[in-house]
Amino acid sequence: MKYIIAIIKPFKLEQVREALGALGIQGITVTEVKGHGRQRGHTEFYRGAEYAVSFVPKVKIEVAVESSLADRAIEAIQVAAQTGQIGDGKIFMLPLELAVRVRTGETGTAAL
Amino acid sequence: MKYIIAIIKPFKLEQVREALGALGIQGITVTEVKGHGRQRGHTEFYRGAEYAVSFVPKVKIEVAVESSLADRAIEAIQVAAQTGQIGDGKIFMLPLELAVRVRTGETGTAAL
Amino acid sequence: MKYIIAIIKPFKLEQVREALGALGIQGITVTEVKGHGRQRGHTEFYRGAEYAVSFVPKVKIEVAVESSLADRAIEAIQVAAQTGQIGDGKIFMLPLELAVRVRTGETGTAAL
Amino acid sequence: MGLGFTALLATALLPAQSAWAAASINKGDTAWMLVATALVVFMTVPGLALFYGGLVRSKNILSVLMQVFVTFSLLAILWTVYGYSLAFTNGNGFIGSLDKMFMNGVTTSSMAATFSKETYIPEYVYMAFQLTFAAITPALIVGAFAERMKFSAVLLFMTIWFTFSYLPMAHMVWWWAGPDCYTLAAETAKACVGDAAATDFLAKLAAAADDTAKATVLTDYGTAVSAANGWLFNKGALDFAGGSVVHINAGVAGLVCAIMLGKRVGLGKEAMAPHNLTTTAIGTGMLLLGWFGFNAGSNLEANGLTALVLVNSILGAAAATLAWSLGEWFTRGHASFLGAASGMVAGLVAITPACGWVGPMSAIVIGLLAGFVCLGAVVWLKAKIGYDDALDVFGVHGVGGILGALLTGIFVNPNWTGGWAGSGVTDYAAFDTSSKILEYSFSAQMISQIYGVVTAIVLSAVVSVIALLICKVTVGLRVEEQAEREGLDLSSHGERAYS
Amino acid sequence: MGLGFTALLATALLPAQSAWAAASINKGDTAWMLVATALVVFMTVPGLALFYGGLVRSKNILSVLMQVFVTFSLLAILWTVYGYSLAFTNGNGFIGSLDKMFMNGVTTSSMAATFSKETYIPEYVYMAFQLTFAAITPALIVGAFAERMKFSAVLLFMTIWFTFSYLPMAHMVWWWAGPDCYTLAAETAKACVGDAAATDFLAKLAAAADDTAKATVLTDYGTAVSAANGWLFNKGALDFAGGSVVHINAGVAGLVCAIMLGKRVGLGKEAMAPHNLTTTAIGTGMLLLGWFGFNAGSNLEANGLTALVLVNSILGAAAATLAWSLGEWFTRGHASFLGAASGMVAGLVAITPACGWVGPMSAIVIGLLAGFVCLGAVVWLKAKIGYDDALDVFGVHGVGGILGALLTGIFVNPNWTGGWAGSGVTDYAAFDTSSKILEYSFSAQMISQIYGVVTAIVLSAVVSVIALLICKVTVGLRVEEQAEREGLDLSSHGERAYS
Amino acid sequence: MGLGFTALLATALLPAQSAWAAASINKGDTAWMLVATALVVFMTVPGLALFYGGLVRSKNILSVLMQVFVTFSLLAILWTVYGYSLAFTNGNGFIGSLDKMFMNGVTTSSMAATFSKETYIPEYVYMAFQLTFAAITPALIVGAFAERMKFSAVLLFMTIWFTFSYLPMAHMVWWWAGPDCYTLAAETAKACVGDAAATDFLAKLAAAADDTAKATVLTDYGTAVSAANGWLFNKGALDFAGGSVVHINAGVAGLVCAIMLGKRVGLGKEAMAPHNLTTTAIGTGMLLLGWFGFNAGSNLEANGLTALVLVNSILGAAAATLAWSLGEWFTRGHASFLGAASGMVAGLVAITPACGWVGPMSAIVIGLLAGFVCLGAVVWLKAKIGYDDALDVFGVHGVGGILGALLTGIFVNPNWTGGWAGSGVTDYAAFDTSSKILEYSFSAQMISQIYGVVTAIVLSAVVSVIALLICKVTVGLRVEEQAEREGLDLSSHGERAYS
Ligand SMILES: Nc1ncnc2c1ncn2[C@@H]1O[C@H](COP(=O)(O)OP(=O)(O)O)[C@@H](O)[C@H]1O
Ligand SMILES: Nc1ncnc2c1ncn2[C@@H]1O[C@H](COP(=O)(O)OP(=O)(O)O)[C@@H](O)[C@H]1O
Ligand SMILES: Nc1ncnc2c1ncn2[C@@H]1O[C@H](COP(=O)(O)OP(=O)(O)O)[C@@H](O)[C@H]1O
Repeated sequence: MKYIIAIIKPFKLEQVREALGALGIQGITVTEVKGHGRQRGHTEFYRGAEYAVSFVPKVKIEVAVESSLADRAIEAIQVAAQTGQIGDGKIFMLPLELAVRVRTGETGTAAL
Repeated sequence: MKYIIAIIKPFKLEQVREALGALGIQGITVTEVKGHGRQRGHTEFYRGAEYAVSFVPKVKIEVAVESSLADRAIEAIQVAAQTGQIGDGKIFMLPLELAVRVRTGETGTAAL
Repeated sequence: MKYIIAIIKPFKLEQVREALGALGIQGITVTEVKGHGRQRGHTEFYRGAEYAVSFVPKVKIEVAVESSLADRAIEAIQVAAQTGQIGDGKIFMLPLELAVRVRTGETGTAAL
Repeated sequence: MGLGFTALLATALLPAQSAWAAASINKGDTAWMLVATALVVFMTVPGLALFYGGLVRSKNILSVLMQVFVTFSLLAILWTVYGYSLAFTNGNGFIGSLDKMFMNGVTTSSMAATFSKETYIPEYVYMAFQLTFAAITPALIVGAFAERMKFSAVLLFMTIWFTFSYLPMAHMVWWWAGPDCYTLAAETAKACVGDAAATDFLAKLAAAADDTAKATVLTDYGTAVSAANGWLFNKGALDFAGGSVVHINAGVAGLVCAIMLGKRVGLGKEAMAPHNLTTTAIGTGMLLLGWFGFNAGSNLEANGLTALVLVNSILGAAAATLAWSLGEWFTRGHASFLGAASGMVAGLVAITPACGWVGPMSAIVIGLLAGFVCLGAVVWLKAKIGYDDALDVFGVHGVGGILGALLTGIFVNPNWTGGWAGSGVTDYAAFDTSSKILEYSFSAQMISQIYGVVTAIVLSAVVSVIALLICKVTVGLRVEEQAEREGLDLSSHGERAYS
Repeated sequence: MGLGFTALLATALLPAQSAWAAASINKGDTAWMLVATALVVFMTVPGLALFYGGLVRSKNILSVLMQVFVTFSLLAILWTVYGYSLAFTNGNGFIGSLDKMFMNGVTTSSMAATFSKETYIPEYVYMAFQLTFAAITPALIVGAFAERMKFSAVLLFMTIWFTFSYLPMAHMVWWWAGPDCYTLAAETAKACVGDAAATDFLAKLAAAADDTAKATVLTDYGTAVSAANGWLFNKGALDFAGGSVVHINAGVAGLVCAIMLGKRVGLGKEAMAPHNLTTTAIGTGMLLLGWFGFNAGSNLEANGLTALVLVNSILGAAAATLAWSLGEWFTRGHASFLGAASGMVAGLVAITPACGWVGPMSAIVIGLLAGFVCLGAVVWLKAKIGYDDALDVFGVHGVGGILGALLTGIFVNPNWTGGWAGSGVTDYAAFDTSSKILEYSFSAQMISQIYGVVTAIVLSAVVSVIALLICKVTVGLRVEEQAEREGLDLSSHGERAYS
Repeated sequence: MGLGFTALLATALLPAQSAWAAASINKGDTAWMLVATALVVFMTVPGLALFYGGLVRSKNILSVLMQVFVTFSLLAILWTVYGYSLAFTNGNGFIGSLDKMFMNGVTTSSMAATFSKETYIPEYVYMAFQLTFAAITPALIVGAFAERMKFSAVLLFMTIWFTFSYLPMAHMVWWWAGPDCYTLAAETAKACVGDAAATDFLAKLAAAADDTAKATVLTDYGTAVSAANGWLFNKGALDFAGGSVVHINAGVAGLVCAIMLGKRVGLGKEAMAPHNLTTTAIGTGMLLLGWFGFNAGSNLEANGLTALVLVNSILGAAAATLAWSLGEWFTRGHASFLGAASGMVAGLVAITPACGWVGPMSAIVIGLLAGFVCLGAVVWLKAKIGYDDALDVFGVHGVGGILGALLTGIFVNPNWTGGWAGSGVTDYAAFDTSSKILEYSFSAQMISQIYGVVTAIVLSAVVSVIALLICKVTVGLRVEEQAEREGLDLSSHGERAYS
């Protein structure tokens, strides 16, 4: 199994979720994060103070999938999250050794 | 070493922490996340607008443990987090290659 | 490639980012988390109610780097995040199998 | 005329009555009462709602806001339809009549008496001012059953409790004939005791040979006038702005609700820290502002006494803020903001019955005591008895109200001097428009105060129990456990406060 | 004198005028109007800003706050420089003159008429009270184009719309000669119709043989006085506190803006739930408080009628809160807090034109209808037509305002009794300082009301379209899509609300 | 009588005094002053607390709220115990006496003079109004040392600074004998200069042969009356509502605190963006509302001048909002909401000393200048000097206060016309109840103003330094670095604002 982590633009979340759903992947976990990369941040002014905010709001998606689905999942995310503009984000794939469904105790791909 | 990621119901956090503590596992890191899965979300109305909220609030726990402890840790989490109802969450285990304690620079299981 | 996860004290974020930048590592993703470990929490009082808060605010940094950079990155983080006081945090390194840049579809180290 | 009928003791708010020649309205009084009324509305909507809302968990804030807003709205309508009439018309000592139902007979030119002879205000502003009291009192109870009660049960409970606990209390404590009735004169007496009796009394007065005889006539006349007054008013229970009618009444209802509903799911196990103390701070400030209208408006005029009431309200609040903070500092090592804010409210509660009767130095002492005592109630009493009064309605309003009622009996003492001097109690009985201060008796006054306190406790407790039982068998009291966990905002109201 | 000129029908706010002997100022009125003015400022800054601000997404709240604060500031200045003069001096039936530009001729001792004969208030407090109306009305429109309009376009639009839609409406509806002008007497007539005409009318009156002849003279005199009144005022359109001038006017402008700006990026696809309903609750409470100043201040005096206006405002708000909640409960299974708050505002909108003309029971009915109708407008009408009126300016203020204007025509009926009795319309024409109630005609009154409604709709729509076109060709209407996505706080104002 | 003693120049607030026959209280004035007082309380609690609270980081908001709430409470008590007496009784030119300590001699029927002859208000409302000034002024300083000062040090500093800087300033600027004392008549003179002197002056007046002789007597009498006035009052320094007593005073103390406490840990390295600008918006709106009470209440009556003060306050705020926004727009490309809100406060600060002396057009100019100048102070001055005045107490209150004080000297000019006309300065000296306007001299007036400004700066700076040194050696000034990092909410108060 694989553990896919994707960092995307926040307003793309719904589209990505649908794209994964179309592959039959229902379970995902989402976190609000801040990202730094090629996409530059911005400058904020508060009275006399000026702050260069180097971080941009992003959304992190985590999906555990069976290995065979991983490539299609990654592609689906990549297509759905793309705007072509800088800051579109990244997708990372990590090896996943075990998955357990808390409710039932099922393990492996049955747990996903 | 193993890197355990668990997605659980928010109100189960304290119980899970205690269960891990009972195994001698003190160090954990917690993130508020939103999850999508079998547990359906809900519909919200704001005047004329209706939103199907597909995400449910969850809590993500990350624990790095020595491999020998991993099974017991996972079991402890699974037992403590279980309500038997849909949406109880998942536990994932990933391989962990290195751990460092920032304060001392210690590495490996000593750092956990 | 390696996936580095570091839990640090919030006010050290800027220093860590600069230290990584000095190594040429631009891309990082940051999450606000709560940690539990050796560093004890605190007690809060709200009128008659007393709560032992066992969690301490931390910041989680995620950086994907090519394997050759990993050691230097970890060291840079460790040095920059250190205060010498309890609660300085941890650095974890996980194997990373694939990285994709959403904007271009590039993969591998080119995507970082 | 040392007439001993404490029945005349001015309590606080008072009623409408038909006008007579010398009666006049001063636009300065009207302006003040319009403002005071507006401020008490603001105290509830959004003041109280925010004060409470900040203290619950973020998943329940909208339910609290909703309960307060809708309770206010519901009671404003009920007050207009029948509440005002039942509270503020002649009936018996316990409840009024339905004569003014649907605002029957109330017009833009009808007048309500104040505490000064020949001084009136427009009846509509009196009705509106009283409306705000009738609306905030039940809303106070919301804090006790917060985070778990069914919305339909809330509305049903409010309706029953308002009708059977609030209206009788208001009538018993505040309904009286007004000061001009106690002037035995041709123009006024007829309206107050009827034509025949008036002619009779006037003849007797004319026939009275000496001062003692005259005093006897006046006493008899006063008794006749007082016959239709509220029972507690006649008992001489002092309650300037609503210590018993509002705070003890609501506080006891809160205690009963907390006990009968049971504890919130997870209490003691999960953290239930206030989700937003800034919101509570906003609410506290609004309560403070509104309370000035509440207390100083209760004088019904804009004069030097109104100014003293304002001063006392500020001082009571300030002293209790300091006391609660000090109390926490000593017992826990920290003075918390929530403590300071709670102290401010406790001080305002305790000064409410006293504010028009005591000097400013006494107000400071009342505030200090309120801060320490309510802190004790909330920390130790609650823990000891073990009820889940979520937002401490009983600990602050109940306990603070009782404390204030008793201290009023002490500090009203007119024999003290300087900033400590109490006002004493006015004796309005005269055959000209004069009035004077009655002699002060500590034991008599304390007994009167205890009458007020005990009546409020018993009535409110009994009505609350019955109302909750009715809710239980009809719509049910609590939401499902699952709904409570999810939060009432989503489960009862289909929305979330924060996105 | 059954003089049939409905022109005399008192509408709501009214003008400054030079004083004469019997004219007097009561400090109680002044005190009340100072407060009322302060409260209406508070209603806008920060009340309205917060009400709206809580409803947008967190990335746009500062832009909403900014638009309201700066609109208020801009219009306060414009009002002082030329607005007051154009609205409240003699000109023609549609607009006034520039005589009082830069506050020329206004001093601390100049006076403004009220609705009662011989009763005046300081002109500066009248000017300030009206300033607050002129400032809040354009600010209401902000809700319609929220989250997407360029800041420079907002300011340009406001300036044009205020000048060409608000000022004429205020003049047409509210400008009149004042009650004393309708007393045909030596002291007053000269100031009202000029020396020659006054002498002439007085001679004719003296020569009039019988009552019919006298009535004819008075009618002619009244017509002469009314010549300079606002056009809609003379039509007899009743609008006590600004249903047409403020709410329909702003509501229609909002609709036009919503349509011409187009939908927000992502509407229907992304969730656009309110980011902080607690903020909206704070705003709602402040709107309620401010509205008391708005409505009850519109009586310009502190008397029994002012008190009734206050009561009606509370009841209209309360009834609509309940109605909207009930409506949601029945149609969706949940009563939401946002619904309750929206109902409260809708009730206040609908009671605005009616509040000084109707009885309290009628106010309840108006509120109930407003709750149901505006809920319908916001849920069904908006969905059907498909415009993106982001915060429902049209659904609440436009629809509520029209409903209120029409219901005013019904409930003003003075022939009903008890709590239902309307005030009828005052006829000020007399040769002493008396005045009386005109006979009520349903159809005539409704036609008058429709005149008011239609004029507001047409004028506001036309001016809005032109103003937006001007903005479009000069500074541009909308921000870039990228800027809209990022949020206006950052892209237009360089800051974020929450860190 | 062109009596040249500028000592008579009415400054702003004024004192209690024993009443005489023609003295009367108008309930309209009382109503207004009750409201004004309530509004200034609201301005501090919670207004100022929220304005500041939103600007700090979320880990420190409760500490700011706490400091403001407790400072207010502490000073309300101290004011009642000894402050009022030291500020507003006869003593010398620099401080009063302890005669009214513990509210000794103050009753519900004692009266305080206004600026109009024979016009009084209840002394308690005057005392309460002044209490609010005494409580908000120290609270303003909280913004300067926010996020790092020890709570115990805050309380100690406040007590010392209030006693030795605020009370003398209030006495020096505002204490005077009241207008009736300047009428040389039998009823008043005895109370003002003592029996013997009064008899003497009256005899001399009777003996005076011609107008010149009479004028000499009146001048001498005036000098005798003024002997006990405040030193700056006698210097003729104009300060209508507290530019020097409140704003310069607090602003300078803030600067000293900022410098002596040193910078916050992490300043310049970590982002210290305001954690919640919505909270600041709420606070801004409350400050605006409260300021109406503050400025317009300072007239002590409800009349046409009060209305002008209200208008000027609105315009000063509005103009400065626009100016600060424009300034940012030009210099940075964005107009920020925080800028608009800061401008609003700066405009209110600058209009404070001027609001009762200048015309509305002048108020606009003062506001515009305040917006630009304070923006400059906050952006450039602060950066240049390099102190960490966390929330810009000096940049806004200090600089705005000085600017306002100087501009008052210019715009008070009574020789201008229309909306620009200043009021000039009233000369109360007469042997009837008349009074007139003194001739205007630019240089003389500016020198008076500079006296006021410099005195406030020097006194406040010296007292602040000493008070801080005392705190340093007793309880210590700053919290530990670790505690500062963790946030004062947790480390000093044991709680968190948001869960
Ligand atoms: N090496 C990395 N490790 C972890 N997160 C990264 C890395 N590089 C980029 N990111 C995340 O991806 C986001 C987008 O990356 P960025 O370089 O701005 O644009 P792009 O994806 O178009 O190259 C960043 O904001 C950051 O959250
Ligand atoms: N494949 C997955 N990858 C990542 N997170 C998942 C996955 N499946 C489920 N989750 C997380 O677990 C939560 C619970 O899953 P759900 O399917 O609703 O119920 P259950 O665990 O009872 O089957 C989800 O809300 C989501 O956060
Ligand atoms: N085994 C672990 N797994 C995951 N996170 C951990 C683990 N141990 C510690 N942490 C994280 O690191 C933080 C610091 O650890 P702590 O034990 O308090 O101090 P130190 O790093 O100085 O030993 C914790 O708050 C927690 O967030």
